[in-house]
Amino acid sequence: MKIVMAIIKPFKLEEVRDALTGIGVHGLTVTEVKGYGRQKGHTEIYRGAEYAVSFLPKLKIEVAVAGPDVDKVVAAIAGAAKTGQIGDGKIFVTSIEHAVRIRTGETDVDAL
Amino acid sequence: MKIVMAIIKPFKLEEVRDALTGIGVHGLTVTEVKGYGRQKGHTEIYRGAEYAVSFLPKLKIEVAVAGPDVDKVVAAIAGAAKTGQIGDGKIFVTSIEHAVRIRTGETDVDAL
Amino acid sequence: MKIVMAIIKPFKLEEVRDALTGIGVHGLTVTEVKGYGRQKGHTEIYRGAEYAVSFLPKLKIEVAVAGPDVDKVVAAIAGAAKTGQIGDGKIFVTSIEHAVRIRTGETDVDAL
Amino acid sequence: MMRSSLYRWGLGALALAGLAAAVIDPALAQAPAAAAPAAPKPNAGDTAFVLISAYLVLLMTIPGLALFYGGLVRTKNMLSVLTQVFVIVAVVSIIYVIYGYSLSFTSGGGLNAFTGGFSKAFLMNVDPTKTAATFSNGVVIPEYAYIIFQMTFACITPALIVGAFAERVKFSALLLFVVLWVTFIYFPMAHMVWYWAGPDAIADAAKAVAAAGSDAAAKAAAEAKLAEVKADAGLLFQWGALDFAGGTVVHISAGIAGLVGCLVIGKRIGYGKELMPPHSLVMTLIGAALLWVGWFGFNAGSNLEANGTAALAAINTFVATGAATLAWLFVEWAAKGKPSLLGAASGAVAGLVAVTPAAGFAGPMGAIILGLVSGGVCFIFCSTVKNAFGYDDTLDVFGIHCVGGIIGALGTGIVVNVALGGAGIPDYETKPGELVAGAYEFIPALWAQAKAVLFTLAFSGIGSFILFKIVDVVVGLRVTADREREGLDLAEHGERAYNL
Amino acid sequence: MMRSSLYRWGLGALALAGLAAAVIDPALAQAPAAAAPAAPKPNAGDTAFVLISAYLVLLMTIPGLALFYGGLVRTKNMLSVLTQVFVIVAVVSIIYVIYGYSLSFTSGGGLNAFTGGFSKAFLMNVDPTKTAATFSNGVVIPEYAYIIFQMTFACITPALIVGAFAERVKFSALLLFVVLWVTFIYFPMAHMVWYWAGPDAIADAAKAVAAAGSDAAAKAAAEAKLAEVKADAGLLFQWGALDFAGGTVVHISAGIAGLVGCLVIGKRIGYGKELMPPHSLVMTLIGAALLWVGWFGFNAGSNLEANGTAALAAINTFVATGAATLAWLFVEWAAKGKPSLLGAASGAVAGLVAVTPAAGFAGPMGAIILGLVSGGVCFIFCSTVKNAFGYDDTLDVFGIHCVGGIIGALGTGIVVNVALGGAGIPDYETKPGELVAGAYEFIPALWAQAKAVLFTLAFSGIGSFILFKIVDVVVGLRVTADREREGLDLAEHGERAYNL
Amino acid sequence: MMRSSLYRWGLGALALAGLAAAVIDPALAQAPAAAAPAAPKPNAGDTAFVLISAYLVLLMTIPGLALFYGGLVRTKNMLSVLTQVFVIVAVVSIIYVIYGYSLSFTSGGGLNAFTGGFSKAFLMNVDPTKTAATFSNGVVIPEYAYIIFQMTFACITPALIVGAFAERVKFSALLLFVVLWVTFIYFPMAHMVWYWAGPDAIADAAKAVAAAGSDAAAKAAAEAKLAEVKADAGLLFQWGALDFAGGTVVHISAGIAGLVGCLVIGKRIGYGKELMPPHSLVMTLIGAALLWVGWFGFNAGSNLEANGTAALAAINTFVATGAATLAWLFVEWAAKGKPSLLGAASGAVAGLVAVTPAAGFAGPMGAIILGLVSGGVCFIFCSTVKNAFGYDDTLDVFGIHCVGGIIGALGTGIVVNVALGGAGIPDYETKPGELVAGAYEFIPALWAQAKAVLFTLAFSGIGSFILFKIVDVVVGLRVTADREREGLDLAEHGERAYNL
Ligand SMILES: Nc1ncnc2c1ncn2[C@@H]1O[C@H](COP(=O)(O)OP(=O)(O)O)[C@@H](O)[C@H]1O
Ligand SMILES: Nc1ncnc2c1ncn2[C@@H]1O[C@H](COP(=O)(O)OP(=O)(O)O)[C@@H](O)[C@H]1O
Ligand SMILES: Nc1ncnc2c1ncn2[C@@H]1O[C@H](COP(=O)(O)OP(=O)(O)O)[C@@H](O)[C@H]1O
Repeated sequence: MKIVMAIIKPFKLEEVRDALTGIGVHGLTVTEVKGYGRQKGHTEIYRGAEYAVSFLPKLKIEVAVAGPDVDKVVAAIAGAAKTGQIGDGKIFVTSIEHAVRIRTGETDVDAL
Repeated sequence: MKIVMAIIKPFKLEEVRDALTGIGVHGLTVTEVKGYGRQKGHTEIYRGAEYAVSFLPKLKIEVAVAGPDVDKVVAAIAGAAKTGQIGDGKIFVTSIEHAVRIRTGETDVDAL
Repeated sequence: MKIVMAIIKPFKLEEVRDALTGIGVHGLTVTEVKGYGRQKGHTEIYRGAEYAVSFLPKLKIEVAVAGPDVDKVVAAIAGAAKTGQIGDGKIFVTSIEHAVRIRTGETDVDAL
Repeated sequence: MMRSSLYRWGLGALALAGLAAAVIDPALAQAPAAAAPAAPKPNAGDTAFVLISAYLVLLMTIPGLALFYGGLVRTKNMLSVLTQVFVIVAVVSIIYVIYGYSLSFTSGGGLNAFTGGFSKAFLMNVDPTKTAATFSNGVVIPEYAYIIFQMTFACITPALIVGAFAERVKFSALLLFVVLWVTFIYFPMAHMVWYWAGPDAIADAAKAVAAAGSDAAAKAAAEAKLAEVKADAGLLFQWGALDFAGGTVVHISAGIAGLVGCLVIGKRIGYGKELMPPHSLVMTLIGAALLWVGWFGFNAGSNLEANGTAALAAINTFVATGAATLAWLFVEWAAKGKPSLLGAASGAVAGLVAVTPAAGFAGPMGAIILGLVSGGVCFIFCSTVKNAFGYDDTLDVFGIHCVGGIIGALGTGIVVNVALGGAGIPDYETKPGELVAGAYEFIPALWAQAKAVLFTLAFSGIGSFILFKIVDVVVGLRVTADREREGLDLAEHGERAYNL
Repeated sequence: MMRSSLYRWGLGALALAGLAAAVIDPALAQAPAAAAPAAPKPNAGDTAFVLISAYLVLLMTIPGLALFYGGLVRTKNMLSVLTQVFVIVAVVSIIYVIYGYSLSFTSGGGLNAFTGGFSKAFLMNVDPTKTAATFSNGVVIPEYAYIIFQMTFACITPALIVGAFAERVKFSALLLFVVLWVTFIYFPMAHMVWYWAGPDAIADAAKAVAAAGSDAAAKAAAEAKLAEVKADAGLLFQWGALDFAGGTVVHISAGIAGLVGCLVIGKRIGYGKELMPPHSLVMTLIGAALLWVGWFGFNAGSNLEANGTAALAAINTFVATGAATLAWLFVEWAAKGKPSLLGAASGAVAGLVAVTPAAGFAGPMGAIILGLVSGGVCFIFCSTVKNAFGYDDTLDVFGIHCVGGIIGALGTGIVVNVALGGAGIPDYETKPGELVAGAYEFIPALWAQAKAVLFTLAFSGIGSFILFKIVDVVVGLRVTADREREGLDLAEHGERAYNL
Repeated sequence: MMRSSLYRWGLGALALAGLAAAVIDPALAQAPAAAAPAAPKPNAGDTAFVLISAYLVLLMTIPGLALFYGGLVRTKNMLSVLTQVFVIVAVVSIIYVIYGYSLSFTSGGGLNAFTGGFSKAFLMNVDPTKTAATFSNGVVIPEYAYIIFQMTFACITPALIVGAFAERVKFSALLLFVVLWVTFIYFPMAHMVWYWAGPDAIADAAKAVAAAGSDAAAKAAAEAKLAEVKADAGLLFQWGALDFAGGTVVHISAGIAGLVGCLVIGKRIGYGKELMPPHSLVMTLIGAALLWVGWFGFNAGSNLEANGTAALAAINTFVATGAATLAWLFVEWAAKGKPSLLGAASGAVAGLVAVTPAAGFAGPMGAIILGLVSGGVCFIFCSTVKNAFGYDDTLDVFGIHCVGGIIGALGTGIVVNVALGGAGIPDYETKPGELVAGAYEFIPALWAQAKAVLFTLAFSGIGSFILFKIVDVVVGLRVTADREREGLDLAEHGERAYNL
């Protein structure tokens, strides 16, 4: 099993969710995060005090999937989250060793 | 060493924390997240515009533990977070290769 | 490739970012989290109802780096985030198997 | 005129099908009691003052009270509290013009000690030229101005109650309860405390007594007439109970209803176990500040005239609040180690409550004492006493409004004393046409206040209990546990307060 | 005097270089029309009432309207809405004293049916001793009080429009549009509806007719004079259209301008696809409550005197709002399954809009009917009708202000009827010096209202269309797609609303 | 009477044990200076106006100023700012009735040029029938109304100061400082600028001079008496300095105290290094709007009568604010590239400050000029000048209140000129009983203003420095670094602002 973690632009959430549903993935967890990268931020000015804000709002999506599905999932996210402009984000894949569904106690692939 | 990451219902936090303290785990990190899964969301209506909201508030708990403790920890969380109703959440276990306590520079199991 | 995940004190963010930039790391993702650990919390009182609040605001930083850079990165974060007082936080390192830059489709080390 | 009022009545009936049609007996209709025939004209200054005071009472309700309460609940219940307060204002305003004003401020015939009648239902017989009495001889205001001012009191009082069982009450149940409560508790209370014949009627009767001179028969007749005029008043008014702006009618009656309500409905899930900190003390502060500002309308406006006594009532309102703020703050600082914003704000409201019945009767130093006492005592009630008894009065409606109201009602009997800097108990008979301070005796004055307090506790306490039980049977008072967990905003109203 | 007003004029010109210099023809300058020579003195009560009413109208605009609107947009556009409303107030206040008041409330000579002139530009010829007429014979207020009251109306009206194209309009374009719109739409509308010679001028002329007695020539002359005095009024006033506080001038004219604006500027990116829930219904509730409170200034203040009619207008404002709140709430509850806070708040505003033209003309039961109708109908417009047509009127300026305004304007023609409890159409001629209710005939009364509605829809609709097109050509109405995505707060103002 | 006031005094003493007992010399007690014996009666309109103006000043303080300031600090310090402002109001209100009013507005005997005495301590000798003078001959208001109005000024002024050292001051230190500051700086300043014998006293003395006719001795006596009456005034009043509503007393004195305070207490940790953006510009906007609305109470209310001059003051307040809003907005737009909400709101406050001393003296065009100048100059101070000097005046108390106050105070000396559309310098002597505009000479007028500005800067600047040092020694001005990092809300008050 793997966890696919993606950093995306906030307004792409619905499209990514739909893409995942389209390939049969029906669970995911989303976190509001701030990203720092190549995409340039903006300047805010408050009564003469200027702040260069370089952290931009992003969403982090985490999807646990069975090993074999991982490429399909990565491709689905990458496709749906892409605008082609700087700051589109990243996808990272990690292994998970164990999974449990709290409600039923089912484990591993059954738990997803 | 492992990281146990659990997605739980928000009002279960205190119980999970107590269960962990009960088995000697005294550190954890909590993130507010939104979950999408089998649990159905709700509808919001604002002046005739209806929104089907499928992302529900959840908490993500991350606990780093020494390898041997992992089953105990998973069991403790699963026990405390369970209501038996849909949406109780998941637990995922990942390996970590290295840990550091910033204050002292202690590493690995000493750092937890 | 690795993900370095660090829990730090919120007001240390700018210093950590500068330290990372100093060693050539130009991307990271930040999440607001609440930490529970040795650092004691505080008491809040609202009209006679006393609440012992043990979760403290922290920031979680995630940086994906190429395998060889990992020690440099851990050292940089540990150095910049340190105050020497309890609650400074932890650093955890995990492996990632795969990385993608959504905008270009570049993968793995090129994607970072 | 007859035709027009028939049309009018028809229009109202049309709008509110069926309601009240049976209860209104046109035979009861009578010339407006409040206005004398060839009477004095309203002064634009007094009219402006009363109207703007009414606006201020609305301001203290929405957004004032709504925010004060709303900031203290958890995020997931914020909108439910706001909606409750807002819709209560809407509902009660309509009821008030249909029959509330009439029940409160007309003669109730045989039941006059307890309630008014229906002679001004649908505001029949009121028009822009009609006037209402004030507390000075020869000074009147437009009756519409009096109505809107009193209407705002009827709107805020039931809204105070919702704080006691916030975060778990069903919206439909609350609406039903409020309709019943204003009808059977509030309007009668207002009548019992505030309905009277007015200064000019008393002065006229008293002058007739004086004019009767040595003619025994004439004198007896005149004296009988005077007695009759004085008896044309609500029960508590006849007892001589003083309540300048609503200590009994508003605060004690709402406060005890709240206590009864939270006992009947039960504690919130997780009460005492889960953290339930206020979700936004900023909103609570805004609310407290608007309560303070708006309360000038409430207290000084209750003078019905813009004169030196209104200004006294305003100053008293200011300094009692200041004193209670400091009392709560410093007692808390001493007892708990830190002076809190919520403490300061709660103290302010406690002071406002306590000075309400005394506003135009006390002197500024008396008002300060009332504030100091209520700030300290209410703090003890909301922390120690409430915890000891373990009831879940979510927003301390009892600990602040009922306790503060009792302190104020009893204290009024003391600080009204001219010897203590008070304004004295008004006497309209001794020098007819002039308002002078009557003789003051400590025991009778205090006893009149105590009787009024006890009566209000019993009347509103028992009455509210019955009404809560009825509502519980009819629609159920409480939401299900699931809906309570989810939060009333989503469960009851389908909305979320914040999408930041 | 001449020298001083020259200096004054010079000072103004200096401050606002160049503007208007050409258009002001000093020859037009004339004695203030509003004040009679050896005329009545203002009463402090009326003066206080009108001044405080003006403050209340400002309160309903900032923070009231700003928050009501701001809470409904997404977080990223919050400050843009607040800034738009705040700066509109600033801009229009300056324009108003420069030429807005003069264009609205002086004689426009040959164009008098449509607009005023420049005789009071820079408030020339106004000083603290000058007075303005009210609606009662022999009652006046300081002209400065009248000016500030009317100024607040001019400030809020264009601010209403911004709701229609919130979240996408360019700030510079909006400012330019507002300057043009008040100049070419609002000031003429205000003149056409509210400019007249005043009660004393009519009474004097009517008395002269009566005094002329049997002398045919004198009578003819006096009658000609009376006709002339009556003709010294705006077009819609001459038609006999009733608009107590601005149903046509304010709400219909702003509402139709909003509809035109959102059609010209186009839908928001993602409209109908992305979730766009209100970011803070708490702010919307605060705004709605302050609108309710401030609207008393608007409606009762429009009576210009603190008397029984002002109190009637205040009560009407209260109960129409209560009724509309309940209507929207219950219709929504029935139709959608849940009663919402936003529904209650929207209903309240719909009721306030509908009662605006009727405030001093209806009786309380008539006001309740207006409220019930507007609460229900506006709900249908904002949900069903809007979705059916698919235009993106962000904050329902059309569905609430235009639709509610039309209901109110037409309804005024009905509920003004004395037989239905209304106050009647004022008649200053029949008994000169006394205000009596004139004869009422259904068809003419309704037709006068309908004509006024149609005229306003056409005038403001077409006029606004032209102005939007001009602004679009000059600076471009809409921000780029990127800036719209980023949010106007950062893109246009360089700030974020919250850093929690 | 004697007995009653003794009781009263006793009651006060009891409440506030020990305080002031020594300083009050009953021998000083005298008949209330402000009220003439068989004097004019207050008008309900004026009374209503002054009372409601007082409420408005409270509204502008809480929640107005509290939110304006609170929105600008970081989340972790939000409640500390709100608590400071709220509790300052409470503290000062109590001090004011104990000795503040007396020190400000009674004769100070030998020290009369600088301070009042204790003859009205505990509001002794004040009751609802007592009156206070206004600025018109023969017009009075209830003394209680005057007291509550002035009390609100005393409450807001020290609250302005807290902005300068927000986010680091210790709460206990602040309270102590405020008590000292109002006692030793504010009450004397109010006395020096606003204490005088009143129009009727001057008119009577002037009439006596006229009546003395050719009798040299009588004339000399009468003239001596007139001189004495005119000398019964505070120092700055005697200099002829004009300050309609508090440019020197309120804004310059608070502004310079703020600057001194932030220098004494030092910069915030991380100032200039860490990001410290405002945590909620929404709260700041609400605050700014309520300041604008409430300031009408401040400025127009200072006229003490509801007449044409009050209306003028209101209009001036409106347009100066509008002009300053635009000036800051456009200058910022030009200089920084974007027009910001915070800029608009800051400009509004700068305009309100600048028009304060001029409100009833300027004409509308003069007020616009004042607004334009202050909006522009204050922007430069808050951005460029402050950054250049590097002091950490957290919320720009100096840059807005002191700088704006100086612009207003000096500008008043110019725009008061009748030739420039101003209302002129009041002259009560030339035509006794009538208020006429006196002769205007540029240099003396401006010099009187400049002297007042310099005196205020020195008096409040040096005095505040001494008081800050005393407080620092006694309790320590600043929290520890750890507590500052944690935030004052948790560290000092044990609460968090938001739990969303
Ligand atoms: N090395 C990294 N580790 C973790 N997150 C990263 C890293 N680099 C970038 N990110 C995340 O990806 C987001 C997008 O990166 P950025 O460099 O701005 O553009 P792009 O995705 O087009 O390369 C950043 O805002 C940040 O949240
Ligand atoms: N495949 C997944 N990957 C990541 N998170 C998931 C996944 N499936 C579910 N979740 C998380 O678990 C939560 C509960 O899942 P859900 O399917 O609603 O109920 P249950 O836990 O009873 O199976 C979701 O809200 C989501 O946060
Ligand atoms: N076992 C753990 N797993 C995950 N996070 C932890 C763990 N222990 C501590 N943390 C995080 O590290 C933070 C600091 O830990 P704490 O014990 O307070 O101090 P220190 O870092 O000095 O050891 C905590 O607030 C929590 O967020």
